[in-house]
Amino acid sequence: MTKEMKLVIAGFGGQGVVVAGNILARACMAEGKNITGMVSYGAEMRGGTANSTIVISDTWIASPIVEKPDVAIVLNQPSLDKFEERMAPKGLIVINTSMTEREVERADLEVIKVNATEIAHQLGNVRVANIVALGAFLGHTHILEMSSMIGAIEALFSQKKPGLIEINDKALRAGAEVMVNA
Amino acid sequence: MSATTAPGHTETGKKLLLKGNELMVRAAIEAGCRFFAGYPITPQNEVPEYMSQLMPKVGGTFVQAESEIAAINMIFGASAAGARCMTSSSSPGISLKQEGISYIASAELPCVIANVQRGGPGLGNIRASQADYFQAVKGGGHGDYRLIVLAPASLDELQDLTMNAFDYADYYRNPVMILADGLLGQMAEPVDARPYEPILELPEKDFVLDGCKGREARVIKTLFLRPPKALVTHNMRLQKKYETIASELQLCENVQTDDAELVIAAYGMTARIAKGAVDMARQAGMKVGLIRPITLWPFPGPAFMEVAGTAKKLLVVEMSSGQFIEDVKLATECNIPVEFLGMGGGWYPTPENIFEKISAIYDK
Amino acid sequence: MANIKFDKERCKGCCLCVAECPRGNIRMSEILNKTGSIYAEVIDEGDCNGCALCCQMCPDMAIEIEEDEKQTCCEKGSEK
Amino acid sequence: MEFKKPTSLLDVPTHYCPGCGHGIVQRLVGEVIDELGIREKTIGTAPVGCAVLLYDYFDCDIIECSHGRSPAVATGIKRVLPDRVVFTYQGDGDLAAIGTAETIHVANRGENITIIFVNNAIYGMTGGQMAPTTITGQRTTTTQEGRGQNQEGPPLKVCELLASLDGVTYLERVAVSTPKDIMRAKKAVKKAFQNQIDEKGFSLVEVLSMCPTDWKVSSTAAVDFVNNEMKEVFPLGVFKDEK
Repeated sequence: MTKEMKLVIAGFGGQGVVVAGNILARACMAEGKNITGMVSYGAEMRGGTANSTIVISDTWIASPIVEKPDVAIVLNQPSLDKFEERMAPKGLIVINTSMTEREVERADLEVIKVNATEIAHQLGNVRVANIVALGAFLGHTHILEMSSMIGAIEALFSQKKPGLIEINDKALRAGAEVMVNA
Repeated sequence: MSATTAPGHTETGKKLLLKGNELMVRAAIEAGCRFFAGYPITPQNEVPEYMSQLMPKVGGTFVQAESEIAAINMIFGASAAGARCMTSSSSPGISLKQEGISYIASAELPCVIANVQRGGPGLGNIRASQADYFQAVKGGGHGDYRLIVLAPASLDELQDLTMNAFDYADYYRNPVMILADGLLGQMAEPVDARPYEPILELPEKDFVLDGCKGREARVIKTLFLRPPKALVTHNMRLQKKYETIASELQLCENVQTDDAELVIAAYGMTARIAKGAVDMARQAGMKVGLIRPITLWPFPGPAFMEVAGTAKKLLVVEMSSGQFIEDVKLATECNIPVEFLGMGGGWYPTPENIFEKISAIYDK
Repeated sequence: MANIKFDKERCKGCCLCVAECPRGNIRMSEILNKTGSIYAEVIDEGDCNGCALCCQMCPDMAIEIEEDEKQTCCEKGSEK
Repeated sequence: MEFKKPTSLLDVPTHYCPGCGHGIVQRLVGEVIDELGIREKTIGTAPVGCAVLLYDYFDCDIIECSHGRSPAVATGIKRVLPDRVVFTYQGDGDLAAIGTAETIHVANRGENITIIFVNNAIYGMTGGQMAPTTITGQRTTTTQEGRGQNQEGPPLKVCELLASLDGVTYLERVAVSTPKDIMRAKKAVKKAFQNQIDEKGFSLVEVLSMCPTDWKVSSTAAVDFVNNEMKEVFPLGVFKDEK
């Protein structure tokens, strides 16, 4: 892993970008990495683009702000439009092809395509598309152990929504599978 | 008053991943805060929200006040009644609280006030800002009073300073402001949850209004009409207290200032971001350091004077248009050139911005 | 007869007691007290029945009635 | 019968003008505190206005509040010390103008406190300007032609306003312009304190009172003004009494 990775997860409010960011941050924390996390919404609480930004580093982090992401996980078209141009050179972009209408235009970006919403639908809950996309990202980069992610999922859902642990686990693995098979 | 000052009862020893606003709540409750009144305003909304969840669990009181003005006055009452108490807001809300803060300062009641600053003037925006510096350290309300102003630069420090704030408030019988900003309030990073330990030997609260059973009736007031010099006497005593605080409580961090030719002066989150620029400059072979006041009032003047004696130049960076720089110039008595990188309210610098400025002025 | 006491130094001279006395038994002084005010005084102590309407009305608590064992309580006061 | 100054009041003359009703209202509060035996557990709030020096007259714990904020301060005290008796003593500017929000919300929260609201239809301390309760046609230094000529609106009726709030337990309007009214006022004040002791919730007693100085009339004419003019606009009576 590079010294510092600036990452954004973006989508419609309601697509679970905050939860995805939270799980990723907790998994990093479990592996002893330094992280900072922030969440920002559009002016409207629903329907706009929401994004969760995370800085992951092996050393201390100066700023939690992600202006030029190294990694973007975009779950819908407005987020692709917003973040593609802002990305750092040679960044990695994961796009949810189920909810985006065009190809990535920048030639320098590494692109991972995953039909996350369709996969989530097949698993039985479209709302886990966020975790499918996260799985695809991890299946490609291997920056974290799967067990750390699963631990984070369990920690997050065990108290209030234990019923969601299984489907999130499945979604994570399904996303990672896409990359293995790609 | 054991019911209102008993500390603790939050989980300690765990690694937490909380937003700054939430961590502040946890730290306050851990430190024995048992009364909170506030009003929602972005970007500090997590404070009242989390308070409303945690307070009932420790037998404390959470009140969502009808206004910022009411909230600060509820604090006035709760403090007079002996509780460790706190209110929080963001810039426009703090403006509304100024009246009450002035009264609390004059009445010498302990309390903690958090300002998670956003952009202004007016409604401004909801991003981070440091534009309430003057308001916090020079007194935004009427009269000659001082707040102890603490400026944390990380969540770890936010946890410590929130706990310490209650001790400073009780020890000096003075309101303490935690001057945070939207970035610090909204960001999350891992923090070891630590238990509260008092850092000062705290005095008896002999001012508390709890009914005059077995003692003379007490009065808490801020109007001094008689005799004619009563107010002067009161104010001179306050000033003497402020002098004591100024001599006892100056906190400052120096980062690589010993050999630095250029020293950045910044506080709060800006200082943290500037530290990234210091690293970049050092890697580029430039001798750059950072001086960061942790108490904005009292301002750590001697520490700045020392740096002014060794460095060639200062660079002030602030998320405002030139407020903090005035104290830097006063503290260094203009003995050293001071460059400036300011951001008008509501936007933040990056390590790259600051590095760029360093590169531009380093050899000039 | 009631044991009525006027504290002339507390009196500010508002005259409300004069207007209230059902027996017309209170008058204002012709000289001033230490605060420079005319003050209320009873005309005929023997004629006061202790109804305390003046006490009720006095904003300055300048009129008191001391317990008199011979006097039976007269809660409602006015009796003409 | 015996008539003595209450012991919960300090034995000192007040600074109020001749014929001012504050002295009567304070006496009633003092008598009630004596009779309920609560002096040592009572915390009062002093307002901004003529009654700001309340702590010079009451021999119990008092906190002086900024203008209009007494209900908020009282909330803070009462929530921290629920077994103490907390009362606010406020004038019409304090309670019904600058402190309107605090008044409405303390009532709506049903805070278990007692409010003594002295309505004399004018700003006394500042020299006779219009109050929110100044009656229509009344001349003040800021309504020289009489209230209502310049879009001041009609007087604010606090009891009627608060009666619509479900959080309120007890509201009564009384006066101190006749001995009979004063004795009735005492009963209301006592009930408002007893309600708090019994944890029944929010009680407010509005007291119509005289301000001869700023009304620019004699003390007796001031009494007539309350009896003939104010009672017309502000009818006496119980506006709410939740059991």
